Amino acid sequence: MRELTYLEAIKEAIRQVMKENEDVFMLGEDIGLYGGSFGLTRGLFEEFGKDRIRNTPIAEAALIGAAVGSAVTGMRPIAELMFSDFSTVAWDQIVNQAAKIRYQFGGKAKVPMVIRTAHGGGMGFAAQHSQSLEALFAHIPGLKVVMPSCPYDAKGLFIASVYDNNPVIFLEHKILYNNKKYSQHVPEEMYTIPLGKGEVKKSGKDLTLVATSYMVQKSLEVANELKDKMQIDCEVVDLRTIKPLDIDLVIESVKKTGRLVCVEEACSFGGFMGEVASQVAEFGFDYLDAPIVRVASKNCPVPYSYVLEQEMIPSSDRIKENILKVLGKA
Amino acid sequence: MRELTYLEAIKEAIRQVMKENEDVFMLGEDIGLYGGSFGLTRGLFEEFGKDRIRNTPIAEAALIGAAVGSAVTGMRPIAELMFSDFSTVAWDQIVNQAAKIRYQFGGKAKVPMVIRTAHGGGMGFAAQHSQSLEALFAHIPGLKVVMPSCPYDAKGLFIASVYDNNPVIFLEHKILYNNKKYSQHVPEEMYTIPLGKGEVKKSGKDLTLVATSYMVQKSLEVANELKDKMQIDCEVVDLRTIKPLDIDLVIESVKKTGRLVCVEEACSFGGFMGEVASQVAEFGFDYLDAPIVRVASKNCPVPYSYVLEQEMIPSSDRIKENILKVLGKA
Amino acid sequence: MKENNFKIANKFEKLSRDKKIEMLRKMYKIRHFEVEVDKFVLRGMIYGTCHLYTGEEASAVGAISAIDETDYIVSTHRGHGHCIAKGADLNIMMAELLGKGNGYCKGKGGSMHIADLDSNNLGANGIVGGGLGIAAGAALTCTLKKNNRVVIGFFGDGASNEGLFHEALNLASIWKLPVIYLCENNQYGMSTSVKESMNIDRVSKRAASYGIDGITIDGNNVIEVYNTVSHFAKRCREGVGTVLIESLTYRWRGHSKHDSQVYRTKEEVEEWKKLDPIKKYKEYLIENKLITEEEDKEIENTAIKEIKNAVAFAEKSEYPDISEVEKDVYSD
Amino acid sequence: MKENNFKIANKFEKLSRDKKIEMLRKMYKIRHFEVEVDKFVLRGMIYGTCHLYTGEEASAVGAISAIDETDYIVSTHRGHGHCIAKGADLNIMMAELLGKGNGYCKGKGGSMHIADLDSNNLGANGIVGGGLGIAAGAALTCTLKKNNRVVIGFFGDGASNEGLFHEALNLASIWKLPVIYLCENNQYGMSTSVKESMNIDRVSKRAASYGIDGITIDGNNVIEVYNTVSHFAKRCREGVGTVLIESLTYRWRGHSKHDSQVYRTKEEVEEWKKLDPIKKYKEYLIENKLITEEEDKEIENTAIKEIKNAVAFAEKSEYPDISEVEKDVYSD
Ligand SMILES: Cc1ncc(C[n+]2csc(CCOP(=O)(O)OP(=O)(O)O)c2C)c(N)n1
Ligand SMILES: Cc1ncc(C[n+]2csc(CCOP(=O)(O)OP(=O)(O)O)c2C)c(N)n1
Ligand SMILES: [Mg+2]
Ligand SMILES: [Mg+2]
Repeated sequence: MRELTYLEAIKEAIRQVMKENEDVFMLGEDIGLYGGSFGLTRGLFEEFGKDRIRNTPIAEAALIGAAVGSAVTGMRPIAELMFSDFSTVAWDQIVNQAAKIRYQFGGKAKVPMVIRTAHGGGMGFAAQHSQSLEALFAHIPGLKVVMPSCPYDAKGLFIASVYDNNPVIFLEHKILYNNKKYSQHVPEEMYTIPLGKGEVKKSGKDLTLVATSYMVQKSLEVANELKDKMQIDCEVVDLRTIKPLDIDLVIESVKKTGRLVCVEEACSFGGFMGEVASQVAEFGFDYLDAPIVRVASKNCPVPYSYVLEQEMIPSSDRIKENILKVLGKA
Repeated sequence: MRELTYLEAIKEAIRQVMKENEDVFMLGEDIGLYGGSFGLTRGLFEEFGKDRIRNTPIAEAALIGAAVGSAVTGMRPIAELMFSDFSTVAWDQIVNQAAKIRYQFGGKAKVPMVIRTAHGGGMGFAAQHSQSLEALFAHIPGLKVVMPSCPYDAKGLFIASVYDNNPVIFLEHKILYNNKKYSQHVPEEMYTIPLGKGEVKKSGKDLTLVATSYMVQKSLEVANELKDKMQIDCEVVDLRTIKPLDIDLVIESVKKTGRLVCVEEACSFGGFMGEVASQVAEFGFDYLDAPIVRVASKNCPVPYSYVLEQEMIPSSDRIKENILKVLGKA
Repeated sequence: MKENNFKIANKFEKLSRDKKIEMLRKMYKIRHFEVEVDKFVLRGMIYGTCHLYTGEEASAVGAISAIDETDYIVSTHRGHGHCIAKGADLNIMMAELLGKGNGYCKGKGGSMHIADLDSNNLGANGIVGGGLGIAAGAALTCTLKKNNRVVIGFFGDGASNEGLFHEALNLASIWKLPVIYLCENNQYGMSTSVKESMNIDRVSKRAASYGIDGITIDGNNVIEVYNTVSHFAKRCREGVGTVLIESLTYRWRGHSKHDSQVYRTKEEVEEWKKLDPIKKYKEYLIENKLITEEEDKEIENTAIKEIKNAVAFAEKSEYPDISEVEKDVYSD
Repeated sequence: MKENNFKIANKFEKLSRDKKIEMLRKMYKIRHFEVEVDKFVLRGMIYGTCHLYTGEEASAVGAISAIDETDYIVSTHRGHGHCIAKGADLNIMMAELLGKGNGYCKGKGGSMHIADLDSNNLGANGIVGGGLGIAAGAALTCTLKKNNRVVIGFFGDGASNEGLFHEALNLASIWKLPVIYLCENNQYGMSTSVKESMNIDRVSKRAASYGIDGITIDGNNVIEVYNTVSHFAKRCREGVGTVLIESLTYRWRGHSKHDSQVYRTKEEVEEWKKLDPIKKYKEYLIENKLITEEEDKEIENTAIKEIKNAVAFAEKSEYPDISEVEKDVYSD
């Protein structure tokens, strides 16, 4: 069975939807001949030409605005923001335009567009190229927010995102792109994974680990290790999309395990897991046998130096310690 | 004793700091002769002149950028964003510049600036002029976020914000500006209220209501009514600043009451109270006798029509119902 | 007032009498629509805020008459005029302003967000300059779908200082998008005079940054606006691409609901009122024997009646049901 | 290559020999600094990314030599050259690039964020165009404090398409701020040629939007850069206000750490390398008998030695202690 990396899976999804549907096109910086900052669009320019793989000047607000305008008038644009940190430059177009147009026009417009962008740290890109800003997107009604953790999901979620009739923020973790360790069988045919459905990536009975994106992989590693070495059996829930949020899946799991540790890469303070934890504290309170613990990045901009960056971002050790603490074994 | 409105209190604070400190100046749209969109700066232009009350073109990114640049080089700018929704247009300058400069430069720069801006709904300004975006600001390390609920606090917090050596987002609720119902004795002399300290606005023993900004006023009204009519004694905690967050005060209160209802005007999903609730669910879990409940706006853009807007924003009734529910009396 | 050396044909001349009269009719509708909105404002019935278009009628009507129904417009916070000119139903507009459930946005948008997608009006915008990229995007659809349509992107003098103005015009220029950027220079962005907000005398000079045509016209002369937009719409359809038109005009009323107008003199306002675009056009039509004085009166009265009907319609319409509040956030 | 009709005095002529040689020295330092950084890149020792300034030395050195120590600069992601020209310590810079605790940012910033506030370098920026408003703000401080200082705001050709470029230049123009906007047009924004990203041939033409001076100069000619910046710095101090200088140059290396450079030809690169700014300046100095061939070699060798020392210093420096991670977020 063929295996694809995360990057290859997304690229295949783009190629397939673009072949299938004439209304789909891409726009972004250096996505043409250059093939995108992470090489993800390499070859697409040659395949689809400059009209459908549109290189833009460095002008994020206009490029997102153009995506919105083309979406409202019948296209299905895929806009690439090179780094999710640059969404800030186009923030009004995302938050006040793309997200609100449908509602403020009384439901009479549709804005089917995808903003795909590389996010997360761990590669030494420092404060302005490493953020995990999903909590900001998730708070805005009108947006959907997708955070695939593996190649299989990435492909299915991407195709679903393109065919969704709403603005979708598709957050791709740069650590996952080319790491063969996470390569996986990805079917060649097109398939979709519905937005708003999480998945139990590993079932277990002792404690629920809920995570997103790359942190799902880290959580799985820790869960497997704890199972092997300590007979602690964690369930790992991958939210896959954080908006809509599959809180039922989380509560279902907590019902079984009684314990919840939330793992995210964003800064802890005001991070998205606050929403997950609060919903569980409200709707799953009676199932909880222990405090809900969040493991997230430290509350600072992402530092450059490897040692500091590793200290900031949740490590396997940090996840492990917190699991043991919640289980009363620390 | 003289009483001031919220707007008058902030204006007095601006006048006093500007008199006291030459490095303080203001910049913003229509803040000159016109006196600002809400009339808050009326008279200041005449008093301090066009150099220190600087009218800008409609260019939020440049105006915030200019504030950052002047702050780093020794001034203490007060930048006005007419509506907090327009922060989106300057988002990069706030999130990637103001907030990160100090850290990414290894602590060698200071960015003492205040962004003051009108936020919140309830006045029919619809989707792009009514948002409560505090959760977005609060998630960004490097920013401080202040949300005064009354004239006395507004003045003291404002002066503290100007003298703080960090970028402070000062969120003024437009409903509070001119409503005489909330007028209050405000001392004429200058005083500061430290950023990061909440206050118990009404003490009580049955349940803790934690709130921010205008929702503190609503919570107080409900608490007083419940006390009078039903002998239910709620404690009302005003966070005053959400970053830094005085979580100790909240937990202290929950220790006493065992019950927590969080009230905020922002959209519920991904709102700031998720952070408060999660911290309590983690660090105050053992004190909790009931699920933590959040009362917040519905998850939609702010609608125009009065009936819809009132339905969206937490009403006294909604707060009351949730209190009763948590107390098992509903 | 034209300052550039464009050879612009008098396409207006060739219009049918009906079409010429229709333009007057629309101008009257806009004028009297705002009269009634203003009354609502005074009666405290406009929730939130709104921005009246009074005095600028020639700009919307001239420009929009010069494009087809299938063409798009992107409007601004001061959008009533554009909306009416593009063919919106007055009843439904007025209902929206009162926040009624049968309004254009089901009461969810209000004045700053009216959109009428059926007439290809992509909507007003509460963010100054917020629609400039959207206009480029709509034009991009026209290019990609090769449907020969064009877009007018309206914006104000104030908006021309926003970053997106620069980004959008640059994008439109390099992609030769069929979008006409039409700056309604009414001399002020809220309280700030163009003299104070930019260091040049003409917004149209900014065309130099994009290698596109830039032209300043008399925005109170509906014929000049019509001819200019016709000219550039044709060029857009021929693939020449974008243009920056600056239409000089004036807003007669304050910026929004509350405005003491300390920033300008009564005299200035009176001077501009003398250049009333409706009066100018009406006189032209009478002089050229296209209508009589009586016909003019009748056209105006019909407009007034229609607006009164719209007011009655709006007033008796129902507010939306509160169950509507969380609907329309997402599309299926 | 100058195309505008400015009367720019040859202030360079009047510089002392030392100062002239100092400029060469700085250019060599920049050149060889990047040589060593490149070696680190190849050895995989630069974490994240970095952007080499090789080939553009005349721009930073010419411009910064023309202002005073007390004057400010705002730099870009391609900031090593500006930083060295403004007088940064090479050891501390190199330590930062390796993420060491004694680097300029204590290892927290890296290449894209080096700032040296002691030399009034307000720092590099990872956001393209992100510093343009900051430059205006620093200039505003100069105006408000009446300290007679000026600011150079560096940015790239690509950055000139960002909205903030427009907003900041407009603001600087109406407030007559003492800021020199210096566009280092190295022909590409990452992979995108200026020909593709704008519809005009000269970034400097954009000055027309702000009613300010705009000038295009040979950015590989350090003397021309020096004289031009001197001229406009003086005018800034006289209160005339901002200017847009476009300095034509070329980056010899790929955009950042990984770049296969498919977007340009080897020939083009070779053509530009012939215009090596250091060679040009060195030859001028020799021709004018300011230095000999040997002195030139010695200057270069000294630079090389200093850089090698910096490398050694950086390599033996310690990584920051992990307890540092949450420090420096806030100031007391
Ligand atoms: C991004 C943004 N900044 C500021 C405002 C507040 N505001 C609304 S209209 C307006 C003036 C706009 O001026 P102009 O573009 O000339 O249009 P006009 O009102 O004159 O028609 C301002 C400042 C806003 N709505 N959006
Ligand atoms: C807002 C933003 N958009 C995109 C990028 C990615 N990026 C980094 S450098 C660069 C090219 C910049 O071009 P230019 O301004 O000409 O500077 P140069 O690299 O040529 O020196 C790009 C696109 C970024 N860092 N920030
Ligand atoms: Mg205007
Ligand atoms: Mg460049």
